[in-house]
Amino acid sequence: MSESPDHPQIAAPPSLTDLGEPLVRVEMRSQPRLLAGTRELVGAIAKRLGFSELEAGQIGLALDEALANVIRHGYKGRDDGLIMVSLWVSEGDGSTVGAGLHLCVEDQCPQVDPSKIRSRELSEVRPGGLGVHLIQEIMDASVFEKREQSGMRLRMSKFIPHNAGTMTGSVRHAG
Amino acid sequence: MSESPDHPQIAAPPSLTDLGEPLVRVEMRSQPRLLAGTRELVGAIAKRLGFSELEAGQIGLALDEALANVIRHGYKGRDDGLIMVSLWVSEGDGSTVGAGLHLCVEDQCPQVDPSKIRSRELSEVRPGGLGVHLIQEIMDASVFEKREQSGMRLRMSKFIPHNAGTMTGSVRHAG
Amino acid sequence: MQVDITSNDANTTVAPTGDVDLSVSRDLQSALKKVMDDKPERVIVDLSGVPYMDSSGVATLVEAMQISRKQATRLVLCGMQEKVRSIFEIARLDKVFTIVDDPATADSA
Amino acid sequence: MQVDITSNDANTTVAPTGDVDLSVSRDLQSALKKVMDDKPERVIVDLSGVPYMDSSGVATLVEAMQISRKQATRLVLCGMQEKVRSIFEIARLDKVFTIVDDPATADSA
Ligand SMILES: Nc1ncnc2c1ncn2[C@@H]1O[C@H](COP(=O)(O)OP(=O)(O)O)[C@@H](O)[C@H]1O
Ligand SMILES: Nc1ncnc2c1ncn2[C@@H]1O[C@H](COP(=O)(O)OP(=O)(O)O)[C@@H](O)[C@H]1O
Repeated sequence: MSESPDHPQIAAPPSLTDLGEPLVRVEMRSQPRLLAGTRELVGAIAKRLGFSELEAGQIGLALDEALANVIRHGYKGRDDGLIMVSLWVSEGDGSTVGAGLHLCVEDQCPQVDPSKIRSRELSEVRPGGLGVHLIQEIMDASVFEKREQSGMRLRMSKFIPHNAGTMTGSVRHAG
Repeated sequence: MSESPDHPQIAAPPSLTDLGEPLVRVEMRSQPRLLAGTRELVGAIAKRLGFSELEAGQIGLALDEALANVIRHGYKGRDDGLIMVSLWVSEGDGSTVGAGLHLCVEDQCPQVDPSKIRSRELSEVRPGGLGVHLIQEIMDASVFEKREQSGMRLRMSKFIPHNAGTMTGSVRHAG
Repeated sequence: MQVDITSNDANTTVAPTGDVDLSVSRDLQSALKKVMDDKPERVIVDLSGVPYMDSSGVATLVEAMQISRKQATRLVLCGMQEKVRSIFEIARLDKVFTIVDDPATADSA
Repeated sequence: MQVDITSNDANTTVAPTGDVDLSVSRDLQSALKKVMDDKPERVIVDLSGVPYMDSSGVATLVEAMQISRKQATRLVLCGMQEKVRSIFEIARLDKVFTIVDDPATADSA
Protein backbone atom coordinates (compact mmCIF):
# COMPACT_ATOMS: atom_id res chain seq x y z
CA MET A 1 0.00 0.00 0.00
CA SER A 2 3.03 2.27 -0.45
CA GLU A 3 3.26 3.34 3.16
CA SER A 4 5.83 5.96 3.90
CA PRO A 5 8.49 4.85 6.39
CA ASP A 6 7.77 7.81 8.66
CA HIS A 7 4.12 6.82 9.07
CA PRO A 8 4.19 3.08 9.59
CA GLN A 9 0.75 1.56 10.21
CA ILE A 10 1.81 -0.38 13.25
CA ALA A 11 -1.52 -1.24 14.77
CA ALA A 12 -4.67 -2.70 13.28
CA PRO A 13 -7.92 -0.97 14.20
CA PRO A 14 -9.62 -2.73 17.13
CA SER A 15 -12.26 -5.30 16.22
CA LEU A 16 -15.93 -4.36 16.30
CA THR A 17 -16.38 -6.87 19.11
CA ASP A 18 -13.72 -5.15 21.22
CA LEU A 19 -15.32 -1.77 20.56
CA GLY A 20 -18.86 -2.75 21.56
CA GLU A 21 -21.77 -0.35 21.16
CA PRO A 22 -20.83 2.88 19.33
CA LEU A 23 -21.10 6.28 21.04
CA VAL A 24 -22.58 7.80 17.91
CA ARG A 25 -24.01 6.29 14.77
CA VAL A 26 -24.86 8.32 11.66
CA GLU A 27 -26.96 6.93 8.85
CA MET A 28 -26.83 9.18 5.81
CA ARG A 29 -27.94 9.14 2.20
CA SER A 30 -25.16 9.01 -0.41
CA GLN A 31 -25.25 12.75 -1.13
CA PRO A 32 -22.23 15.05 -1.41
CA ARG A 33 -24.13 17.90 0.28
CA LEU A 34 -24.16 15.84 3.50
CA LEU A 35 -20.36 15.46 3.67
CA ALA A 36 -19.78 18.73 5.52
CA GLY A 37 -22.18 17.84 8.33
CA THR A 38 -20.75 14.41 8.92
CA ARG A 39 -17.10 15.47 8.89
CA GLU A 40 -17.88 18.38 11.23
CA LEU A 41 -19.62 16.04 13.67
CA VAL A 42 -16.54 13.86 13.83
CA GLY A 43 -14.15 16.82 13.89
CA ALA A 44 -16.02 18.38 16.83
CA ILE A 45 -15.90 15.15 18.82
CA ALA A 46 -12.19 14.71 18.01
CA LYS A 47 -11.48 18.20 19.31
CA ARG A 48 -13.34 17.47 22.55
CA LEU A 49 -11.18 14.36 22.92
CA GLY A 50 -7.99 16.37 22.97
CA PHE A 51 -6.90 16.19 19.35
CA SER A 52 -5.53 19.50 18.08
CA GLU A 53 -7.56 21.70 15.75
CA LEU A 54 -5.39 20.51 12.83
CA GLU A 55 -5.61 16.83 13.76
CA ALA A 56 -9.38 17.05 14.26
CA GLY A 57 -9.70 18.63 10.81
CA GLN A 58 -7.57 15.87 9.30
CA ILE A 59 -9.68 13.15 10.91
CA GLY A 60 -12.69 14.87 9.36
CA LEU A 61 -10.86 14.84 6.01
CA ALA A 62 -10.14 11.12 6.26
CA LEU A 63 -13.84 10.47 6.87
CA ASP A 64 -14.83 12.83 4.04
CA GLU A 65 -12.56 10.91 1.63
CA ALA A 66 -14.02 7.59 2.74
CA LEU A 67 -17.60 8.83 2.28
CA ALA A 68 -16.86 10.48 -1.06
CA ASN A 69 -15.40 7.18 -2.30
CA VAL A 70 -18.52 5.28 -1.25
CA ILE A 71 -20.67 7.85 -3.08
CA ARG A 72 -18.52 7.86 -6.25
CA HIS A 73 -17.22 4.30 -6.53
CA GLY A 74 -19.70 2.33 -4.43
CA TYR A 75 -23.02 3.97 -5.26
CA LYS A 76 -21.78 5.42 -8.60
CA GLY A 77 -23.33 8.78 -7.82
CA ARG A 78 -26.77 7.41 -6.83
CA ASP A 79 -28.15 9.76 -4.17
CA ASP A 80 -30.42 7.35 -2.28
CA GLY A 81 -27.83 4.85 -1.07
CA LEU A 82 -27.33 4.37 2.66
CA ILE A 83 -24.01 4.96 4.40
CA MET A 84 -23.52 4.11 8.07
CA VAL A 85 -20.81 5.80 10.12
CA SER A 86 -20.11 4.57 13.65
CA LEU A 87 -17.85 6.27 16.15
CA TRP A 88 -16.23 4.98 19.32
CA VAL A 89 -13.96 6.63 21.84
CA SER A 90 -11.59 4.43 23.82
CA GLU A 91 -10.21 5.86 27.01
CA GLY A 92 -7.19 3.56 27.07
CA ASP A 93 -7.61 2.82 30.75
CA GLY A 94 -6.45 -0.72 31.19
CA SER A 95 -8.42 -2.06 28.25
CA THR A 96 -6.72 -3.71 25.29
CA VAL A 97 -7.43 -0.67 23.12
CA GLY A 98 -5.30 2.48 23.55
CA ALA A 99 -6.92 5.90 23.98
CA GLY A 100 -8.27 7.05 20.66
CA LEU A 101 -11.05 7.65 18.18
CA HIS A 102 -12.39 4.82 16.05
CA LEU A 103 -14.54 5.12 12.96
CA CYS A 104 -16.33 2.59 10.84
CA VAL A 105 -17.90 3.38 7.46
CA GLU A 106 -20.29 0.79 6.02
CA ASP A 107 -22.28 0.70 2.80
CA GLN A 108 -24.65 -1.60 0.91
CA CYS A 109 -22.72 -1.48 -2.37
CA PRO A 110 -21.52 -4.38 -4.54
CA GLN A 111 -18.48 -5.91 -2.87
CA VAL A 112 -15.01 -5.37 -4.32
CA ASP A 113 -11.66 -6.95 -3.59
CA PRO A 114 -10.27 -4.85 -0.68
CA SER A 115 -6.74 -5.10 -2.10
CA LYS A 116 -7.96 -3.13 -5.17
CA ILE A 117 -8.82 -0.15 -3.00
CA ARG A 118 -5.62 1.82 -3.27
CA SER A 119 -4.44 5.22 -4.47
CA ARG A 120 -2.10 6.02 -7.35
CA GLU A 121 1.63 6.33 -6.71
CA LEU A 122 2.25 9.85 -5.41
CA SER A 123 4.92 10.44 -8.03
CA GLU A 124 2.49 9.84 -10.92
CA VAL A 125 0.86 13.24 -10.60
CA ARG A 126 -2.65 13.31 -12.12
CA PRO A 127 -6.07 14.56 -10.98
CA GLY A 128 -7.56 12.16 -8.42
CA GLY A 129 -6.19 9.01 -6.89
CA LEU A 130 -5.37 10.50 -3.47
CA GLY A 131 -8.27 9.65 -1.18
CA VAL A 132 -7.11 6.28 0.12
CA HIS A 133 -3.58 7.63 0.58
CA LEU A 134 -4.91 10.51 2.68
CA ILE A 135 -6.90 8.09 4.84
CA GLN A 136 -3.83 5.92 5.41
CA GLU A 137 -1.52 8.83 6.20
CA ILE A 138 -3.92 10.58 8.55
CA MET A 139 -5.17 7.58 10.48
CA ASP A 140 -2.90 5.36 12.58
CA ALA A 141 -4.62 2.22 11.38
CA SER A 142 -7.17 1.46 8.64
CA VAL A 143 -8.56 -1.60 6.94
CA PHE A 144 -11.05 -2.15 4.12
CA GLU A 145 -13.06 -5.37 4.25
CA LYS A 146 -16.18 -7.05 2.93
CA ARG A 147 -19.15 -6.95 5.28
CA GLU A 148 -20.66 -10.24 6.35
CA GLN A 149 -23.86 -9.93 4.32
CA SER A 150 -23.42 -7.30 1.61
CA GLY A 151 -21.48 -4.12 1.13
CA MET A 152 -18.05 -2.89 2.18
CA ARG A 153 -16.62 -1.71 5.47
CA LEU A 154 -13.73 0.60 6.34
CA ARG A 155 -12.48 0.59 9.92
CA MET A 156 -10.00 3.24 10.97
CA SER A 157 -8.46 4.50 14.19
CA LYS A 158 -6.44 7.43 15.39
CA PHE A 159 -4.77 7.20 18.77
CA ILE A 160 -4.21 10.07 21.14
CA PRO A 161 -0.52 10.86 21.64
CA HIS A 162 0.26 10.93 25.41
CA ASN A 163 -2.28 12.68 27.65
CA ALA A 164 -3.19 15.25 25.05
CA GLY A 165 -6.22 16.76 26.71
CA THR A 166 -9.28 16.40 28.80
CA MET A 167 -12.94 16.11 28.01
CA THR A 168 -13.79 19.01 30.30
CA GLY A 169 -12.57 22.54 30.82
CA SER A 170 -9.55 23.99 32.58
CA VAL A 171 -9.10 27.10 34.64
CA ARG A 172 -5.96 29.26 34.56
CA HIS A 173 -5.20 32.00 37.04
CA ALA A 174 -2.95 34.99 36.56
CA GLY A 175 -2.37 38.38 38.17
CA MET B 1 -46.86 28.41 25.73
CA SER B 2 -46.40 32.20 26.07
CA GLU B 3 -45.62 32.76 22.41
CA SER B 4 -44.55 36.24 21.54
CA PRO B 5 -46.83 37.96 19.03
CA ASP B 6 -43.93 38.71 16.68
CA HIS B 7 -43.05 35.02 16.34
CA PRO B 8 -46.37 33.27 15.92
CA GLN B 9 -46.07 29.52 15.39
CA ILE B 10 -48.34 29.47 12.40
CA ALA B 11 -47.54 26.07 10.99
CA ALA B 12 -47.28 22.65 12.59
CA PRO B 13 -44.22 20.59 11.67
CA PRO B 14 -45.03 18.16 8.84
CA SER B 15 -46.03 14.66 9.91
CA LEU B 16 -43.44 11.87 9.87
CA THR B 17 -45.51 10.18 7.15
CA ASP B 18 -45.31 13.26 4.93
CA LEU B 19 -41.56 13.49 5.50
CA GLY B 20 -40.76 9.87 4.64
CA GLU B 21 -37.25 8.48 5.01
CA PRO B 22 -34.82 10.91 6.68
CA LEU B 23 -31.73 12.23 4.85
CA VAL B 24 -29.63 11.76 7.95
CA ARG B 25 -30.23 9.90 11.19
CA VAL B 26 -27.96 10.24 14.23
CA GLU B 27 -28.13 7.83 17.13
CA MET B 28 -26.15 9.11 20.09
CA ARG B 29 -25.58 8.24 23.73
CA SER B 30 -26.95 10.71 26.28
CA GLN B 31 -23.59 12.44 26.87
CA PRO B 32 -23.01 16.21 26.99
CA ARG B 33 -19.63 15.83 25.23
CA LEU B 34 -21.52 14.71 22.10
CA LEU B 35 -23.66 17.84 21.86
CA ALA B 36 -21.11 19.85 19.89
CA GLY B 37 -20.80 17.23 17.16
CA THR B 38 -24.51 16.83 16.66
CA ARG B 39 -25.30 20.54 16.58
CA GLU B 40 -22.44 21.15 14.15
CA LEU B 41 -23.71 18.43 11.84
CA VAL B 42 -27.11 20.09 11.68
CA GLY B 43 -25.62 23.59 11.46
CA ALA B 44 -23.44 22.60 8.51
CA ILE B 45 -26.37 21.09 6.63
CA ALA B 46 -28.51 24.16 7.38
CA LYS B 47 -25.81 26.42 5.94
CA ARG B 48 -25.64 24.33 2.76
CA LEU B 49 -29.40 24.71 2.46
CA GLY B 50 -29.14 28.48 2.28
CA PHE B 51 -29.75 29.47 5.89
CA SER B 52 -27.48 32.31 7.01
CA GLU B 53 -24.53 31.64 9.30
CA LEU B 54 -26.53 33.09 12.22
CA GLU B 55 -29.69 31.11 11.43
CA ALA B 56 -27.71 27.88 11.01
CA GLY B 57 -26.10 28.48 14.39
CA GLN B 58 -29.50 29.09 15.96
CA ILE B 59 -30.93 25.88 14.50
CA GLY B 60 -27.94 24.10 16.04
CA LEU B 61 -28.76 25.82 19.35
CA ALA B 62 -32.40 24.67 19.22
CA LEU B 63 -31.20 21.10 18.71
CA ASP B 64 -28.61 21.45 21.49
CA GLU B 65 -31.32 22.62 23.91
CA ALA B 66 -33.57 19.72 22.94
CA LEU B 67 -30.77 17.18 23.42
CA ALA B 68 -29.60 18.74 26.69
CA ASN B 69 -33.16 18.49 28.03
CA VAL B 70 -33.38 14.82 27.11
CA ILE B 71 -30.06 14.22 28.89
CA ARG B 72 -31.00 16.21 32.02
CA HIS B 73 -34.74 15.67 32.41
CA GLY B 74 -35.35 12.47 30.44
CA TYR B 75 -32.29 10.39 31.27
CA LYS B 76 -31.54 12.29 34.54
CA GLY B 77 -27.86 12.47 33.65
CA ARG B 78 -27.45 8.77 32.78
CA ASP B 79 -24.78 8.57 30.07
CA ASP B 80 -25.86 5.37 28.33
CA GLY B 81 -29.31 6.41 27.15
CA LEU B 82 -30.08 6.50 23.43
CA ILE B 83 -31.18 9.63 21.60
CA MET B 84 -32.22 9.53 17.95
CA VAL B 85 -32.07 12.64 15.78
CA SER B 86 -33.56 12.55 12.29
CA LEU B 87 -33.19 15.25 9.68
CA TRP B 88 -35.17 15.95 6.53
CA VAL B 89 -34.85 18.63 3.89
CA SER B 90 -37.96 19.60 1.95
CA GLU B 91 -37.42 21.39 -1.33
CA GLY B 92 -40.90 22.92 -1.35
CA ASP B 93 -41.42 22.08 -5.01
CA GLY B 94 -45.11 21.37 -5.33
CA SER B 95 -45.25 19.11 -2.29
CA THR B 96 -47.46 19.93 0.69
CA VAL B 97 -44.40 20.83 2.75
CA GLY B 98 -42.66 24.19 2.17
CA ALA B 99 -38.89 24.39 1.64
CA GLY B 100 -37.17 23.87 4.94
CA LEU B 101 -35.26 21.80 7.45
CA HIS B 102 -37.08 19.36 9.71
CA LEU B 103 -35.72 17.72 12.84
CA CYS B 104 -37.05 15.01 15.08
CA VAL B 105 -35.53 14.14 18.47
CA GLU B 106 -36.64 10.86 20.05
CA ASP B 107 -35.70 9.19 23.32
CA GLN B 108 -36.55 6.09 25.33
CA CYS B 109 -37.30 7.94 28.55
CA PRO B 110 -40.36 7.69 30.81
CA GLN B 111 -43.20 9.59 29.14
CA VAL B 112 -44.33 12.94 30.51
CA ASP B 113 -47.34 15.11 29.76
CA PRO B 114 -46.23 17.23 26.76
CA SER B 115 -48.08 20.26 28.12
CA LYS B 116 -45.71 20.23 31.12
CA ILE B 117 -42.72 20.81 28.87
CA ARG B 118 -42.49 24.59 29.00
CA SER B 119 -40.03 27.28 30.04
CA ARG B 120 -40.39 29.80 32.83
CA GLU B 121 -41.89 33.21 32.14
CA LEU B 122 -39.14 35.39 30.69
CA SER B 123 -39.84 38.12 33.23
CA GLU B 124 -39.13 35.81 36.20
CA VAL B 125 -35.37 35.95 35.78
CA ARG B 126 -33.60 32.96 37.37
CA PRO B 127 -30.89 30.50 36.25
CA GLY B 128 -32.36 27.97 33.79
CA GLY B 129 -35.83 27.62 32.36
CA LEU B 130 -35.00 28.92 28.88
CA GLY B 131 -34.41 25.88 26.66
CA VAL B 132 -37.97 25.26 25.48
CA HIS B 133 -38.46 28.97 24.89
CA LEU B 134 -35.34 29.12 22.71
CA ILE B 135 -36.57 26.14 20.68
CA GLN B 136 -39.95 27.80 20.13
CA GLU B 137 -38.52 31.17 19.20
CA ILE B 138 -35.87 29.82 16.82
CA MET B 139 -37.96 27.21 15.02
CA ASP B 140 -41.04 28.08 12.96
CA ALA B 141 -42.95 25.09 14.31
CA SER B 142 -42.35 22.62 17.12
CA VAL B 143 -44.34 19.99 18.96
CA PHE B 144 -43.57 17.65 21.87
CA GLU B 145 -45.46 14.36 21.89
CA LYS B 146 -45.44 10.85 23.35
CA ARG B 147 -43.99 8.21 21.04
CA GLU B 148 -46.17 5.28 20.11
CA GLN B 149 -44.31 2.68 22.20
CA SER B 150 -42.18 4.41 24.80
CA GLY B 151 -40.28 7.65 25.15
CA MET B 152 -40.86 11.21 23.99
CA ARG B 153 -40.57 12.91 20.61
CA LEU B 154 -39.93 16.52 19.59
CA ARG B 155 -40.62 17.48 15.99
CA MET B 156 -39.48 20.90 14.80
CA SER B 157 -39.17 22.73 11.49
CA LYS B 158 -37.58 25.85 10.15
CA PHE B 159 -38.66 27.08 6.75
CA ILE B 160 -36.46 28.86 4.25
CA PRO B 161 -37.53 32.45 3.63
CA HIS B 162 -37.92 33.00 -0.16
CA ASN B 163 -35.19 31.56 -2.39
CA ALA B 164 -32.45 32.08 0.13
CA GLY B 165 -29.69 30.07 -1.47
CA THR B 166 -28.58 27.15 -3.50
CA MET B 167 -27.13 23.80 -2.63
CA THR B 168 -24.20 24.31 -4.98
CA GLY B 169 -21.71 27.03 -5.67
CA SER B 170 -21.90 30.29 -7.55
CA VAL B 171 -19.42 32.09 -9.75
CA ARG B 172 -19.03 35.89 -9.80
CA HIS B 173 -17.04 37.74 -12.41
CA ALA B 174 -15.49 41.15 -12.14
CA GLY B 175 -12.76 43.15 -13.86
CA MET C 1 -13.23 25.38 27.04
CA GLN C 2 -10.62 27.11 29.13
CA VAL C 3 -11.20 29.89 31.65
CA ASP C 4 -8.57 32.58 32.20
CA ILE C 5 -8.84 34.72 35.31
CA THR C 6 -6.90 37.96 35.75
CA SER C 7 -7.16 40.53 38.51
CA ASN C 8 -6.02 44.14 38.80
CA ASP C 9 -7.03 46.56 41.54
CA ALA C 10 -10.74 46.25 42.01
CA ASN C 11 -11.49 44.40 38.77
CA THR C 12 -11.42 40.68 38.07
CA THR C 13 -11.75 39.51 34.48
CA VAL C 14 -13.07 36.04 33.70
CA ALA C 15 -12.37 35.03 30.09
CA PRO C 16 -13.69 31.67 28.91
CA THR C 17 -12.44 30.44 25.53
CA GLY C 18 -14.36 27.94 23.43
CA ASP C 19 -17.95 26.76 23.20
CA VAL C 20 -19.86 26.95 26.48
CA ASP C 21 -22.43 24.16 26.50
CA LEU C 22 -23.76 21.63 29.00
CA SER C 23 -20.50 19.68 28.89
CA VAL C 24 -18.44 22.54 30.33
CA SER C 25 -20.84 25.06 31.87
CA ARG C 26 -20.14 23.66 35.33
CA ASP C 27 -16.49 24.69 34.95
CA LEU C 28 -17.54 28.24 34.14
CA GLN C 29 -19.94 28.15 37.08
CA SER C 30 -17.26 27.18 39.59
CA ALA C 31 -14.80 29.73 38.18
CA LEU C 32 -17.41 32.48 38.55
CA LYS C 33 -18.35 31.38 42.07
CA LYS C 34 -14.73 31.36 43.14
CA VAL C 35 -14.16 34.83 41.74
CA MET C 36 -17.32 36.15 43.44
CA ASP C 37 -16.14 34.73 46.78
CA ASP C 38 -13.44 37.43 46.88
CA LYS C 39 -16.15 40.09 46.56
CA PRO C 40 -14.31 42.25 44.03
CA GLU C 41 -15.78 45.63 43.08
CA ARG C 42 -16.26 44.60 39.47
CA VAL C 43 -16.29 41.27 37.66
CA ILE C 44 -15.86 41.49 33.90
CA VAL C 45 -16.81 38.42 31.88
CA ASP C 46 -14.97 38.71 28.57
CA LEU C 47 -16.88 36.58 26.05
CA SER C 48 -14.84 37.52 22.98
CA GLY C 49 -13.38 34.00 22.87
CA VAL C 50 -16.77 32.28 23.03
CA PRO C 51 -18.25 31.49 19.60
CA TYR C 52 -21.16 29.49 21.03
CA MET C 53 -23.17 29.40 24.24
CA ASP C 54 -26.29 27.44 25.13
CA SER C 55 -28.80 28.03 27.93
CA SER C 56 -26.66 26.16 30.46
CA GLY C 57 -23.97 28.81 29.93
CA VAL C 58 -26.54 31.59 30.21
CA ALA C 59 -27.77 30.04 33.46
CA THR C 60 -24.31 30.30 35.03
CA LEU C 61 -24.19 33.99 34.13
CA VAL C 62 -27.67 34.62 35.56
CA GLU C 63 -26.55 32.88 38.74
CA ALA C 64 -23.43 35.05 38.89
CA MET C 65 -25.61 38.13 38.44
CA GLN C 66 -27.79 37.10 41.36
CA ILE C 67 -24.71 36.60 43.56
CA SER C 68 -23.23 39.90 42.40
CA ARG C 69 -26.37 41.81 43.38
CA LYS C 70 -26.36 40.39 46.90
CA GLN C 71 -22.81 41.55 47.55
CA ALA C 72 -22.68 44.77 45.53
CA THR C 73 -20.18 43.46 43.01
CA ARG C 74 -20.70 45.01 39.59
CA LEU C 75 -21.02 42.36 36.85
CA VAL C 76 -20.25 43.39 33.27
CA LEU C 77 -20.39 41.21 30.16
CA CYS C 78 -18.27 42.26 27.21
CA GLY C 79 -17.05 41.18 23.78
CA MET C 80 -20.12 39.11 22.88
CA GLN C 81 -20.06 37.58 19.43
CA GLU C 82 -23.22 37.96 17.33
CA LYS C 83 -24.38 34.34 17.81
CA VAL C 84 -24.02 34.57 21.59
CA ARG C 85 -25.75 37.94 21.69
CA SER C 86 -28.75 36.49 19.87
CA ILE C 87 -29.47 34.02 22.66
CA PHE C 88 -29.45 36.86 25.23
CA GLU C 89 -31.86 38.77 23.01
CA ILE C 90 -34.23 35.85 22.53
CA ALA C 91 -34.21 35.27 26.29
CA ARG C 92 -34.77 39.05 26.87
CA LEU C 93 -31.66 39.11 29.05
CA ASP C 94 -29.89 41.74 26.94
CA LYS C 95 -31.55 44.44 29.04
CA VAL C 96 -31.06 42.63 32.36
CA PHE C 97 -27.27 42.36 32.13
CA THR C 98 -24.83 45.21 31.72
CA ILE C 99 -23.38 44.42 28.30
CA VAL C 100 -20.65 46.47 26.63
CA ASP C 101 -19.03 45.83 23.27
CA ASP C 102 -15.43 46.61 23.98
CA PRO C 103 -13.42 44.91 26.75
CA ALA C 104 -11.48 48.18 27.07
CA THR C 105 -14.59 50.10 28.20
CA ALA C 106 -15.77 47.39 30.59
CA ASP C 107 -13.54 48.81 33.35
CA SER C 108 -15.76 51.85 33.68
CA ALA C 109 -19.15 50.34 32.85
CA MET D 1 -18.77 27.97 -2.00
CA GLN D 2 -18.56 31.03 -4.21
CA VAL D 3 -15.89 31.75 -6.83
CA ASP D 4 -14.79 35.31 -7.54
CA ILE D 5 -12.85 35.98 -10.72
CA THR D 6 -10.93 39.19 -11.33
CA SER D 7 -8.59 40.08 -14.19
CA ASN D 8 -5.98 42.79 -14.64
CA ASP D 9 -3.41 42.96 -17.43
CA ALA D 10 -1.93 39.51 -17.80
CA ASN D 11 -3.14 38.11 -14.47
CA THR D 12 -6.42 36.44 -13.62
CA THR D 13 -7.22 35.73 -9.99
CA VAL D 14 -9.63 32.97 -9.05
CA ALA D 15 -10.78 33.22 -5.43
CA PRO D 16 -13.08 30.53 -4.10
CA THR D 17 -14.69 31.15 -0.69
CA GLY D 18 -15.93 28.36 1.55
CA ASP D 19 -15.27 24.64 1.90
CA VAL D 20 -14.25 22.94 -1.35
CA ASP D 21 -15.50 19.36 -1.22
CA LEU D 22 -17.14 16.89 -3.59
CA SER D 23 -20.40 18.83 -3.48
CA VAL D 24 -18.90 21.94 -5.08
CA SER D 25 -15.57 20.98 -6.64
CA ARG D 26 -17.21 20.78 -10.06
CA ASP D 27 -18.02 24.49 -9.79
CA LEU D 28 -14.40 25.31 -9.10
CA GLN D 29 -13.39 23.04 -11.97
CA SER D 30 -15.56 24.84 -14.52
CA ALA D 31 -14.48 28.26 -13.25
CA LEU D 32 -10.81 27.26 -13.67
CA LYS D 33 -11.40 25.78 -17.11
CA LYS D 34 -13.18 28.91 -18.26
CA VAL D 35 -10.35 31.10 -17.02
CA MET D 36 -7.73 28.89 -18.68
CA ASP D 37 -9.60 29.14 -22.00
CA ASP D 38 -8.51 32.78 -22.26
CA LYS D 39 -4.87 31.67 -21.97
CA PRO D 40 -3.78 34.41 -19.56
CA GLU D 41 -0.10 34.76 -18.71
CA ARG D 42 -0.72 34.00 -15.05
CA VAL D 43 -3.60 32.45 -13.11
CA ILE D 44 -3.53 33.07 -9.38
CA VAL D 45 -5.73 30.87 -7.23
CA ASP D 46 -6.29 32.74 -3.97
CA LEU D 47 -7.20 30.15 -1.34
CA SER D 48 -7.27 32.50 1.65
CA GLY D 49 -11.05 32.12 1.85
CA VAL D 50 -10.96 28.32 1.82
CA PRO D 51 -10.91 26.77 5.32
CA TYR D 52 -11.30 23.21 4.04
CA MET D 53 -10.49 21.28 0.87
CA ASP D 54 -10.76 17.57 0.11
CA SER D 55 -9.09 15.56 -2.64
CA SER D 56 -11.79 16.45 -5.15
CA GLY D 57 -10.75 20.08 -4.78
CA VAL D 58 -7.08 19.14 -5.09
CA ALA D 59 -7.93 17.19 -8.25
CA THR D 60 -9.37 20.31 -9.91
CA LEU D 61 -6.16 22.19 -9.14
CA VAL D 62 -3.99 19.37 -10.52
CA GLU D 63 -6.12 19.41 -13.65
CA ALA D 64 -5.69 23.18 -13.97
CA MET D 65 -1.94 22.74 -13.58
CA GLN D 66 -1.88 20.22 -16.41
CA ILE D 67 -3.82 22.59 -18.66
CA SER D 68 -1.59 25.52 -17.67
CA ARG D 69 1.56 23.62 -18.63
CA LYS D 70 0.23 22.84 -22.10
CA GLN D 71 -0.45 26.47 -22.87
CA ALA D 72 2.36 28.19 -20.98
CA THR D 73 0.08 29.86 -18.46
CA ARG D 74 1.75 30.27 -15.10
CA LEU D 75 -0.37 28.84 -12.23
CA VAL D 76 0.25 30.14 -8.72
CA LEU D 77 -1.54 29.11 -5.52
CA CYS D 78 -1.56 31.58 -2.66
CA GLY D 79 -3.00 32.27 0.78
CA MET D 80 -3.37 28.62 1.81
CA GLN D 81 -4.67 28.06 5.32
CA GLU D 82 -2.82 25.54 7.48
CA LYS D 83 -5.45 22.80 7.14
CA VAL D 84 -5.47 23.07 3.36
CA ARG D 85 -1.69 23.15 3.19
CA SER D 86 -1.52 19.89 5.12
CA ILE D 87 -3.40 18.00 2.42
CA PHE D 88 -0.95 19.26 -0.22
CA GLU D 89 1.92 18.13 1.98
CA ILE D 90 0.49 14.68 2.62
CA ALA D 91 -0.10 14.29 -1.13
CA ARG D 92 3.46 15.57 -1.81
CA LEU D 93 1.99 18.25 -4.07
CA ASP D 94 3.52 21.13 -2.10
CA LYS D 95 6.63 20.87 -4.26
CA VAL D 96 4.74 20.31 -7.53
CA PHE D 97 2.71 23.52 -7.38
CA THR D 98 4.06 27.03 -7.12
CA ILE D 99 2.75 28.06 -3.71
CA VAL D 100 3.28 31.49 -2.18
CA ASP D 101 2.02 32.75 1.15
CA ASP D 102 0.98 36.25 0.35
CA PRO D 103 -1.53 37.10 -2.39
CA ALA D 104 0.43 40.34 -2.91
CA THR D 105 3.57 38.51 -4.02
CA ALA D 106 1.70 36.06 -6.29
CA ASP D 107 1.83 38.59 -9.16
CA SER D 108 5.55 38.07 -9.53
CA ALA D 109 5.83 34.39 -8.57
N1 LIG E 1 -15.57 2.73 -1.17
C1 LIG E 1 -15.00 2.19 -2.28
N2 LIG E 1 -15.65 1.22 -2.95
C2 LIG E 1 -15.09 0.68 -4.06
N3 LIG E 1 -13.90 1.04 -4.56
C3 LIG E 1 -13.22 2.01 -3.94
C4 LIG E 1 -13.72 2.62 -2.77
N4 LIG E 1 -12.82 3.52 -2.37
C5 LIG E 1 -11.81 3.49 -3.23
N5 LIG E 1 -12.02 2.57 -4.20
C6 LIG E 1 -11.11 2.23 -5.30
O1 LIG E 1 -9.82 2.68 -4.95
C7 LIG E 1 -9.32 3.62 -5.91
C8 LIG E 1 -8.48 4.69 -5.26
O2 LIG E 1 -9.29 5.57 -4.51
P1 LIG E 1 -8.76 7.03 -4.17
O3 LIG E 1 -7.38 6.92 -3.65
O4 LIG E 1 -9.74 7.66 -3.26
O5 LIG E 1 -8.71 7.81 -5.55
P2 LIG E 1 -9.89 8.12 -6.58
O6 LIG E 1 -11.17 7.87 -5.86
O7 LIG E 1 -9.69 9.54 -6.95
O8 LIG E 1 -9.67 7.20 -7.72
C9 LIG E 1 -10.55 4.13 -6.62
O9 LIG E 1 -10.27 4.56 -7.93
C10 LIG E 1 -11.48 2.92 -6.59
O10 LIG E 1 -11.17 2.05 -7.65
N1 LIG F 1 -37.01 16.19 27.08
C1 LIG F 1 -37.72 16.46 28.20
N2 LIG F 1 -38.26 15.46 28.93
C2 LIG F 1 -38.96 15.72 30.04
N3 LIG F 1 -39.21 16.96 30.49
C3 LIG F 1 -38.71 18.00 29.82
C4 LIG F 1 -37.94 17.80 28.63
N4 LIG F 1 -37.58 19.02 28.17
C5 LIG F 1 -38.07 19.92 29.03
N5 LIG F 1 -38.75 19.33 30.02
C6 LIG F 1 -39.47 20.00 31.14
O1 LIG F 1 -39.69 21.35 30.74
C7 LIG F 1 -39.09 22.26 31.67
C8 LIG F 1 -38.54 23.49 30.95
O2 LIG F 1 -37.39 23.17 30.18
P1 LIG F 1 -36.38 24.31 29.77
O3 LIG F 1 -37.14 25.47 29.23
O4 LIG F 1 -35.38 23.73 28.86
O5 LIG F 1 -35.69 24.79 31.13
P2 LIG F 1 -34.83 23.91 32.16
O6 LIG F 1 -34.46 22.65 31.46
O7 LIG F 1 -33.66 24.79 32.46
O8 LIG F 1 -35.73 23.70 33.32
C9 LIG F 1 -38.03 21.45 32.37
O9 LIG F 1 -37.75 21.94 33.65
C10 LIG F 1 -38.66 20.05 32.40
O10 LIG F 1 -39.55 19.95 33.48
